[in-house]
Amino acid sequence: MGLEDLYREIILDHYRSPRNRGELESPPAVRVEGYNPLCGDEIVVYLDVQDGVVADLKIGGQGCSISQSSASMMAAAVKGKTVPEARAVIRAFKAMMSIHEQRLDADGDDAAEKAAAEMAEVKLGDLEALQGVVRFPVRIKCATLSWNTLQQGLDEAGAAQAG
Amino acid sequence: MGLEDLYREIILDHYRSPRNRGELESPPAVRVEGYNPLCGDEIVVYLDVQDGVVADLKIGGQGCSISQSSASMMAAAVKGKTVPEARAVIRAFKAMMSIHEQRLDADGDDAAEKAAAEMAEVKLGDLEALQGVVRFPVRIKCATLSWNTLQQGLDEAGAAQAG
Amino acid sequence: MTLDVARVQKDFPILDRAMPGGGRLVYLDSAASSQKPQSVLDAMTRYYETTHANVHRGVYGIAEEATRLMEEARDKVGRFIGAGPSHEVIFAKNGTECLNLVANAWGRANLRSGDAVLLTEIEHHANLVPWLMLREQLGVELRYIPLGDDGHLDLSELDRLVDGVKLVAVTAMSNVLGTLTPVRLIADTAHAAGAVVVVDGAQYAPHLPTNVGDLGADFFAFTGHKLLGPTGIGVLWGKTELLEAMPPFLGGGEMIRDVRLDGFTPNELPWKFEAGTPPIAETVGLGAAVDYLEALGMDAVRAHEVELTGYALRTLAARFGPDMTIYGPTEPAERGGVISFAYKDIHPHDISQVLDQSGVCVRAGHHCAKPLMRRLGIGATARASFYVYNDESDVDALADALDATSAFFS
Amino acid sequence: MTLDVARVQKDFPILDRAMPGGGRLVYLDSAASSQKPQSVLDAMTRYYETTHANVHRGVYGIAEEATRLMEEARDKVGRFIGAGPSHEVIFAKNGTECLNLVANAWGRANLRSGDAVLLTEIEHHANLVPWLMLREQLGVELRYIPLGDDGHLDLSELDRLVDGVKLVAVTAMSNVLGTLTPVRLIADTAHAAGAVVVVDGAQYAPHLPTNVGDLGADFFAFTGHKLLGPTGIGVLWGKTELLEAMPPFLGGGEMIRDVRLDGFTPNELPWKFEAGTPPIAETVGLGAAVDYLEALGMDAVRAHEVELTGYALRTLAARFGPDMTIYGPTEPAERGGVISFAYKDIHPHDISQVLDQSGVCVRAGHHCAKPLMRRLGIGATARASFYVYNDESDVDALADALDATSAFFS
Ligand SMILES: Cc1ncc(COP(=O)(O)O)c(C=O)c1O
Ligand SMILES: Cc1ncc(COP(=O)(O)O)c(C=O)c1O
Repeated sequence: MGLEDLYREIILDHYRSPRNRGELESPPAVRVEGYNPLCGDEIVVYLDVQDGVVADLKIGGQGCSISQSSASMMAAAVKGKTVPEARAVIRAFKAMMSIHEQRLDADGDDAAEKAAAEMAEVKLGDLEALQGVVRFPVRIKCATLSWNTLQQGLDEAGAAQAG
Repeated sequence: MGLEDLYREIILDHYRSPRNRGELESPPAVRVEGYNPLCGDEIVVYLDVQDGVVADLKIGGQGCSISQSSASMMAAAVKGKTVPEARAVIRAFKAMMSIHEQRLDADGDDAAEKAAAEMAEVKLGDLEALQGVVRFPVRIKCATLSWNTLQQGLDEAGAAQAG
Repeated sequence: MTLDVARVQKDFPILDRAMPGGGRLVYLDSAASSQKPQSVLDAMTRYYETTHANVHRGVYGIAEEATRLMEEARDKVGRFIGAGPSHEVIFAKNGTECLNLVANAWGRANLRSGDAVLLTEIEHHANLVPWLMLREQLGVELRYIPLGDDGHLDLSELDRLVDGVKLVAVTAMSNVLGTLTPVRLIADTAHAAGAVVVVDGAQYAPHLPTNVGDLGADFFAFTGHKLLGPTGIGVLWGKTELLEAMPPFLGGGEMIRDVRLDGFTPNELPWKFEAGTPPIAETVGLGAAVDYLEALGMDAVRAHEVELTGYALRTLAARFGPDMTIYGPTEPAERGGVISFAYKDIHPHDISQVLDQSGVCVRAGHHCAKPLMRRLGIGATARASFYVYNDESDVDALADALDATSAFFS
Repeated sequence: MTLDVARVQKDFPILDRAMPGGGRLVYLDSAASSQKPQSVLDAMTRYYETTHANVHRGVYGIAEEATRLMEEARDKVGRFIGAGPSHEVIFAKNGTECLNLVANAWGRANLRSGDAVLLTEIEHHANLVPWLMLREQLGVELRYIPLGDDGHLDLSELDRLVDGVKLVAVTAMSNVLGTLTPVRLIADTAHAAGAVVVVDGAQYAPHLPTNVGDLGADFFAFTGHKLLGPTGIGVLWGKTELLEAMPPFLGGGEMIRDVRLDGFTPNELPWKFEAGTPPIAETVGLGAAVDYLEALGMDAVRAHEVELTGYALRTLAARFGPDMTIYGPTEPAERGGVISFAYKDIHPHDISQVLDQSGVCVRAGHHCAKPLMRRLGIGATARASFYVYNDESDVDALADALDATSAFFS
């Protein structure tokens, strides 16, 4: 289980040169904060949803190479996608990460099947570089932090639109 | 450490035929309850102090051979004594019992000396049969239950007189 | 599957210890605390010798491994009691803390002055005092399901008692009488009345196959040291919705998501209720205890205890007849392996003292159930209780030692 | 007396474990939790293999022996911190529970809405969240002694801050900066203002000779697992008058004198605050840990750590110069053996991950002190911390591994 499995080149690249860093004015953009209570990493996702499309998205906060590169790749992956498409990417990514975490759920087998099905739905592309994180369980929460935050952002954007 | 050290003949005798069992009307008598939280033993001491003398004293409640015989011997030992004399007997008895308990206090040496001095003050007579209890630490609280209750009773009787 | 007790006994090192009198240890106090098999001791020692580090926060290898061991233990314990997701399993220091957690966190959030809580007359102090404290602090009303003269709870007034109560807390098995209570029936009645159901499983989980769902519990508490596990570990299971809606109990590290100088945000389940460094080695030990019991099979454990309890009830009746009063239900199938008794007019304390001379360990006292003692009109009982390592020879040793006791005091 | 570290290392079995990379374990995370010497593990195993029974209630031999072992541990622990009577020593599950006990039992009895409590900016969450919870529940006002830029508390406004406060709670040593706080000075000022003083000694008691009287504490809390002891045990010392005047905290067995269906009477000290079956084996283990430390001599322990910390500060400065920022006081004599640092722009999490490849264990994160992190303007630090089994070769291993980390990320 070498470090190279964790720190793939593309991850280090996104860490060194994060994409879509910055802020959006909020409102109109939705601003959501995420914390990793274990290590103190903080992510801020600024989300501009227009006509059901993720029109713009910026990332703030600070954290380790895994959380930062995951956020950067996430931004690249969902920007311009429709909300349902973005949600499908989130599901697929979290399914990839859950292959280890599901141990914590009682229904391990069901969960594994469900995860496989959700991953099949979407092409994760570059994001697959983060698959190695699964072998370092403590770091999974680093990788999923921005995704959980985005999910919350989409919920809030939906609620804002509905309300 | 045989059982004979604990259950001396005189103890079993007081257990089988307890002295001064009963109740006194309260008021005028002082009525005090004592519990041993560990085993559930309960002692009720009825105390009639007149002109600084323990004019009468009765014992109620239920408990094991050690607590009952100790109460019975106590009653015999202090009835008719002046309050200061009764307090001296209490001190001497508790000193005899504390030879084990003092371990719990930080200043073990001082306590041992103090205990020896207090025991020298008074002749305990029959009560010395209870000395064997010291080797059975869990039972010490059985032996001291009635004495602590009596002490509280003397305090209350004193307060009632003063007030 | 039946229990091979002779083989089981070999797994418990303490049973080999030399006794002052030269005899063997006849340990009949498992209702107070059980002994531990070698595998539990080994799991803890191995943990300390190879893996110890603080959990949940460390990135490095042994910290990750320690975290994994602890969370695996949580999974195991959850499966053992038929729990759903593992985040419903909360570790505390003992069963008592678990019940205090519910009384405090659920109670303070949901109970107001005048609200009623229903308990029973046979509860252990651990399931009484936390509610008595709420009575003092919040002014809640406490009601009690009474004990019938047959050693079972008297449910004749249950509908009236449950009417309007917000919470029902009941033991699944009495630590004094051995009585198995009709938890499911009480839970269904309580739920129909809109109440939340807390089950004290301290005596139940170690001895019977346990499924929190089948019992109808909303909360279920038990303690490791009575279940072949180490001291210093208790388990609270609770339903996700209830746990999520509760405020935290103790505050500190692990249980927070964020802390500012003017406030804090709690962590997610289960950590929200696990403040500070948890009893890590103890969870590992408890996991090994659960493994051990599952290898024996909880059905076999229960069957063995029913059989042994039957033997004990018969033997004691045959040998001591009217000289002995045994409290609790008379049918072994309706009770656990806990036998509280009175013998002649010898005080339980004295019985226990004299039995000790023969290496026979029984408990004497109120067994942390003073209201039950008052209900029975006694101050104390002597209590012999069984577990997987006890057999008929232990019952015989008890009976022989009781003869000696009687001889001593007559 | 100086520490023979090579001999000490032989007492810690985990230091012999095989590491994945083939190297040795370089454990630099004792501020999170210390490793355990063989004598502590043996004491607990021996306890379980020969003596286990529930304490305080049993008449029979092994129960009496278990009680004696536990109460002896209480005496030892009391002497170790210079306490007076042993009934002032209360066992809990960890340091966090101890601080919650004070906040709850003392706090609820003595604090009202608007009353002020003084803390510091450098507290561990264990000494923050319980007070933040009281703020929410009772409406108390929290004030904070700020951190100066020299890594010490800034006491320039102490007189103003302390004015009118009811309680001051302060750590004796920061788990992030290593800062030794002027506890006595703060305590004297607090007492002059009529406040009660709570000292969080979790990082202090394991590393410096401790005397609660000299510190001026009214309450002193620490935790076993950082002091060579097992998990699952914490210690609260408090003054008799204060403890007696407090209501109980958790309710259940052991902590009562009597229980009725309509109320209860608490037990005497220390049991009043020890509800349920205590962590028995853990107290025995903690007693053995105290024996081990006293055999080394706490003066020698402290001297060794000052020396090693000095070596570390010099080595890291010499090898990494401006690439490394070390937080906290610069003088080894003014701090404990805890070195929090930033290195280049590599995130602490990544540092810890890469160091792990060389068997070097350091912690990364906010160390349960988020307000302090915000004060320092950072999210996390990497932290190396020392104890009796560490020596200069561990510092060198850390420095070498940091070189490798830098190479990896550049
Ligand atoms: C029925 C019952 N409930 C609760 C408890 C409390 O368990 P603990 O002492 O481990 O907190 C006990 C055992 O003492 C018990 O028998
Ligand atoms: C300064 C300080 N206080 C309190 C604690 C809490 O100790 P525990 O986690 O054992 O409850 C710790 C350690 O985590 C600490 O470093």
